[in-house]
Amino acid sequence: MEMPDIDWQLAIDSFWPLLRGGLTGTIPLTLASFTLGLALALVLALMRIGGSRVLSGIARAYISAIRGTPLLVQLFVIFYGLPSMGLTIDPWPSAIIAFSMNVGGYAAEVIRAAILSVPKGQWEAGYTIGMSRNQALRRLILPQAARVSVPPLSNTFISLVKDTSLASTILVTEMFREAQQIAAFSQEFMLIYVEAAVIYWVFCLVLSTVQDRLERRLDRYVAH
Amino acid sequence: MEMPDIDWQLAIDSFWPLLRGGLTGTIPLTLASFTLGLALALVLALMRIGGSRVLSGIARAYISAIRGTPLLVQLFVIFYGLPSMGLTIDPWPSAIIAFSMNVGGYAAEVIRAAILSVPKGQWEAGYTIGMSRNQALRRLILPQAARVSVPPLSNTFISLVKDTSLASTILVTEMFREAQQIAAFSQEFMLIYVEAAVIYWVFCLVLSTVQDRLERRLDRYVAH
Amino acid sequence: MSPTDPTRTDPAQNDPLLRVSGLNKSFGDNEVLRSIDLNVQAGQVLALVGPSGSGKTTVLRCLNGLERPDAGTVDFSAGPAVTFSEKTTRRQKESLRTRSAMVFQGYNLFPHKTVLQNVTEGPIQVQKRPKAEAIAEAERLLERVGLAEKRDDYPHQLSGGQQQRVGIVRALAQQPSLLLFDEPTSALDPELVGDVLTVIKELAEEGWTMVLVTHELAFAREVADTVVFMDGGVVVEQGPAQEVLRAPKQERTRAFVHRLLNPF
Amino acid sequence: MSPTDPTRTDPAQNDPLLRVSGLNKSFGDNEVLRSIDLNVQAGQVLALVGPSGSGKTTVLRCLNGLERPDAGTVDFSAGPAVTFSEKTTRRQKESLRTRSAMVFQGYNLFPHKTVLQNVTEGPIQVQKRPKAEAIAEAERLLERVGLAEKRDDYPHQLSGGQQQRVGIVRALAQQPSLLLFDEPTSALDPELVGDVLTVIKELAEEGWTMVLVTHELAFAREVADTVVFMDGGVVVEQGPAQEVLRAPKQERTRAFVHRLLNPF
Amino acid sequence: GGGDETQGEDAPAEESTSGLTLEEVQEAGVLTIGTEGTYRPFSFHEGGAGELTGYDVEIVTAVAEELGVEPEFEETQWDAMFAGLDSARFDVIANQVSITEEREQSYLFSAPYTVSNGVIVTLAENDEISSFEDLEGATTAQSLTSNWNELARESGAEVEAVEGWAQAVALLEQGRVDATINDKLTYLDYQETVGNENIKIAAETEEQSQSALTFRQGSESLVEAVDEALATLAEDGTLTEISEKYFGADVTG
Ligand SMILES: Nc1ncnc2c1ncn2[C@@H]1O[C@H](COP(=O)(O)OP(=O)(O)OP(=O)(O)O)[C@@H](O)[C@H]1O
Ligand SMILES: Nc1ncnc2c1ncn2[C@@H]1O[C@H](COP(=O)(O)OP(=O)(O)OP(=O)(O)O)[C@@H](O)[C@H]1O
Ligand SMILES: [Mg+2]
Ligand SMILES: [Mg+2]
Repeated sequence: MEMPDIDWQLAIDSFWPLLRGGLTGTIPLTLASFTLGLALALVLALMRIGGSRVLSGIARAYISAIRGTPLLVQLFVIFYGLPSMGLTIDPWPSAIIAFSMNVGGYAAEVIRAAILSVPKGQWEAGYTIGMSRNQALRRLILPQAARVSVPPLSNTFISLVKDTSLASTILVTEMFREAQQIAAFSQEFMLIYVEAAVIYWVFCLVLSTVQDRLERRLDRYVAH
Repeated sequence: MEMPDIDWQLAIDSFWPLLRGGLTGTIPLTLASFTLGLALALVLALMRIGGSRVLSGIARAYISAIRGTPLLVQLFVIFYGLPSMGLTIDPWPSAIIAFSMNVGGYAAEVIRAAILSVPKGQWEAGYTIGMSRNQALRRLILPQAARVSVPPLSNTFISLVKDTSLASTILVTEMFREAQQIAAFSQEFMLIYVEAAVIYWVFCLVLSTVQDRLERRLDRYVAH
Repeated sequence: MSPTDPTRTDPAQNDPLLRVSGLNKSFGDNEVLRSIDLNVQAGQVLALVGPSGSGKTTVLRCLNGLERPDAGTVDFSAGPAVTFSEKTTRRQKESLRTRSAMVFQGYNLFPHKTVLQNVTEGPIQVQKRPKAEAIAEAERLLERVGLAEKRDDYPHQLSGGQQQRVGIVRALAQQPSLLLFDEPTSALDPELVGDVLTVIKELAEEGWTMVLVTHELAFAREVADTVVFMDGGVVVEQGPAQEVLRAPKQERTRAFVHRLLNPF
Repeated sequence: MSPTDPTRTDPAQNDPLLRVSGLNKSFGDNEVLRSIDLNVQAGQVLALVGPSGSGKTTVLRCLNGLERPDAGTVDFSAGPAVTFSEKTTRRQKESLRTRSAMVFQGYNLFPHKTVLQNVTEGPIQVQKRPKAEAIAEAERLLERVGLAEKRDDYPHQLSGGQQQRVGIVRALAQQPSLLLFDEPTSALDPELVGDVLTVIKELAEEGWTMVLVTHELAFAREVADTVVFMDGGVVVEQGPAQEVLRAPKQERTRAFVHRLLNPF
Repeated sequence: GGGDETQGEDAPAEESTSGLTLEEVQEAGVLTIGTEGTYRPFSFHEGGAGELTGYDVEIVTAVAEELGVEPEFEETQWDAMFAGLDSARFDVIANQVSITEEREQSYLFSAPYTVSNGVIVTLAENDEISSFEDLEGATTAQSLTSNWNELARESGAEVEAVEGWAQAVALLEQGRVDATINDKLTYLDYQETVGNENIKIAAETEEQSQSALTFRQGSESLVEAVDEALATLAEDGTLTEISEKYFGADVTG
């Protein structure tokens, strides 16, 4: 077993373009989609939990479809499919819409579980001090659910970081697209892909630190 | 807004090849990788929980690397990268190794959390009736952890079903590869990809039913 | 909480503050309450005792609008009576809520809010009382139960007995006409029970009207004016505390009291 | 469980079955046990009482090998004494385990096993006793506590009192020389306490040796031969049950007993 | 969606997905071009991360100039190329699209601007494959979407799908496939830049393949103008110049 020759010069030269792709593509795409996706997920979770069978059914079907089909196809349908129905959306908005809808489907179940994990007594304590359902949700339940949902949502988030590489199929340039370009020029696809993977990993490590901080902040009112 | 024309004949003609790709590629690949991946995940989870700092550190690093880097790159490293170190593995074994390693990384945290969720009193009750750590783990803790981990593991499983489409990049013929072939021939990418997505969805729906059954079976000893 | 408190009624008056009649409630096939009648005089303490599953908690929850009875009337002197049927609206059910306040077995404090925030959440956020006033009132009440210096702690930093005292203060801050207690000490370490019972006893002496579910028969005998013994969803026996607990007329009551006082 | 049971010692013998001396245990900076000395005579019942956090549970856990003391000696007449230090091995610690059996406050039954499986798990899987024999023995013990027909139920299908009786049977099935009880009734509904206390009392009368942590002072007085009062990790007072609980010598014991018996 | 050929004609309301007329292009002043950007030497980024360039890119840029409009490039993967054209994400593909009968039924082609032939590439030490007949029973690595894929199948080879040339070469060197068929131009450029002595050309096709710019149905007037522009560029030597720059030879046919 021998180590392959590594073209270190190429590795160094390609570092900045890859990082730039990450900073101008991967990261803003991830942040925007995650924020919007969370909002959608909250709505879906409330539809699932609320009394209405119809709303709950709609949310279930949506979640099932999103989780059951490949993300690539979801991107294609929005970007290449909708124009034939007369609706043409630019690459970046298309990407953000598709990723948000995807995150929404996955995060909805997490948020739903987190809301259900708050003891029923918290709702009731809210009601007995005169709160409406809405007030109890906003002021009592969601703040407590937030704590529980940080770890599973951070999984969704880390998956999203990597999934944004699919945006290159709908004309959005991010890190993986840069990697493909460099690989195509240099024909050194292994080296470049591994380099990109390492940068993804560093992003994820940084994000894990943020997650830890957030957890610790939210932990201040919990024993231990 | 109007519906685009759909080439129904093509949709029908391509159904059987797609389904065959699913039955001979996607499903066996998923089942084999998931089984091996679970075994690996259990080992990793125990390394994380056990007393040894070194083992725990190794498991952490592995899990972080697997979750932090794109699956595509993991596949490429095993299939295209290892030969340059003198180790050439066939497509199917490569795919199973890569997907198992990936599932192992993701499922390890789930299993770890599930084991930790079993009350400490269960271990202690085991010890007081004279069990060793190993006996308590095998006979008391794991059976209880299994119940808790079914829902999150089924997420991992459903992701795996779709992720196996990446096996097409390392010469394994599964459903997505069939879809690409048909699409390349007919130029009808959208139609074929959406059709494949629907078949994936049906697989996932079936799997959800299996999950429900499993949960109900494991629920028999739990209140409600 | 002073005797001139506007929310409280003079005990001497001796009106029924609360009149419950014909209360029925089923969960599915399980008839949990059958034709419950209760009267609570202003300024008096009613103790609800009975075996597990007899429906005591359900009665409290119906009074507080947390549960909708299938039939029956709840009549607070402080507002319009609510008669329950299929058609009773959520609004009607909820109208009961403002007249009573509940203290839970498991405290149900808000873990993400400090002691003071727990107490002022209702007055400020729901009743929209001036913030400064609500805080002053909350501090006075906390002082009263010996928890003034805990105002900025989170619930998990308190012992069970302290948490339950905060729970009581949170209820008092609602300025209700009726206090409901659901086994307020049964989740507590035995040594911490005393602190909470002492507070409840003082409230009773000050003339608060209360309905109290408890297994502490000695305490019920001491503090309650009336004792209601329930079993299987019906009121088996009710009357003055001394009578029902010392010399029960019904066989079922006698067996229950005996079992609790002589467990082995 | 018959008086000729080989695992049990004749109460008349009056040997110390268990001798504990100089037990020390810290969690980090927290010195939880300081120089604890205890003797338990064969066939006798020792009750351990004291405020929350005084170290009662930790003592039991040290006796059962669930916790490793920092120093001290545990000497069971049934086997070699274990003297603890930094160097004590896990094996030594665990050697204590087979001589005693523990009944937990929270039952800790195995939720995925039936009542019978809970009881026979130790005898069959660990002690490798013949299956038929272990089952017969388990059925006899279940019969004894009135749970013969529950043998195929899962724990969640039982009431708390029934679960705890299974917990006791599981301990008995280990054929230990010492039974350890950690507040066996404090998680129970008040009405269910009686059933469990009755079983424990019968075991005491049959001559089982036990160490019992409890807050039920009346029960301790009735069933225990010796009472040990702990506070802050030290033994404050010990002696015959009647003396310690009726006429404590130490001020701290007096205060504790008074608080528990007169909570309000 | 999908590139159904009837779409343009019977759906006049759907401006977005019908063909594009010359007037529309001139009015807009831009021609939007789909290309891979990762297909060296035809469409790639200089140095990997620099400007988009390449043989096809330069030719289509010259055509746009001739038409008096700005070229605007949209880069996407081959999988999405025709979907992008169908959904009017761009108006023309410049990515070595070979003219085939299949494609002619759904799309319009300009006059060809590349004429080349295919080559079988094998390991240098391989002396078993020296003609297309020898491919019978052999395994080749092909990009699914190229027309070389079909040629390999017709020759009786097992086809393994790869993403591009680099992976095909990797498989060849790792002994996982026996050969790969590709455009001779790709091979030559690769040897020019990388210089790999492990592989060689084992055989060449007799038939030549032609590549052209590809349009949606309904773009007839635009295609006509493009053909005129190509003719002018051929006449004034621009095409030859571009070809010489990349291949050291005239491949424009
Ligand atoms: N939300 C509910 N759904 C279904 N059944 C319920 C519900 N709440 C209570 N019950 C049932 O109603 C009956 C009475 O319950 P309740 O809690 O009122 O009894 P309790 O007298 O308070 O008992 P305890 O002393 O154990 O608190 C029980 O059989 C219980 O199982
Ligand atoms: N695993 C542990 N880690 C750290 N501290 C512990 C641990 N177990 C017990 N302690 C501490 O040891 C002290 C004694 O605890 P222990 O549980 O023995 O008290 P106890 O007398 O049984 O109290 P209670 O009546 O509440 O059960 C307490 O201060 C407790 O916080
Ligand atoms: Mg109750
Ligand atoms: Mg304890």
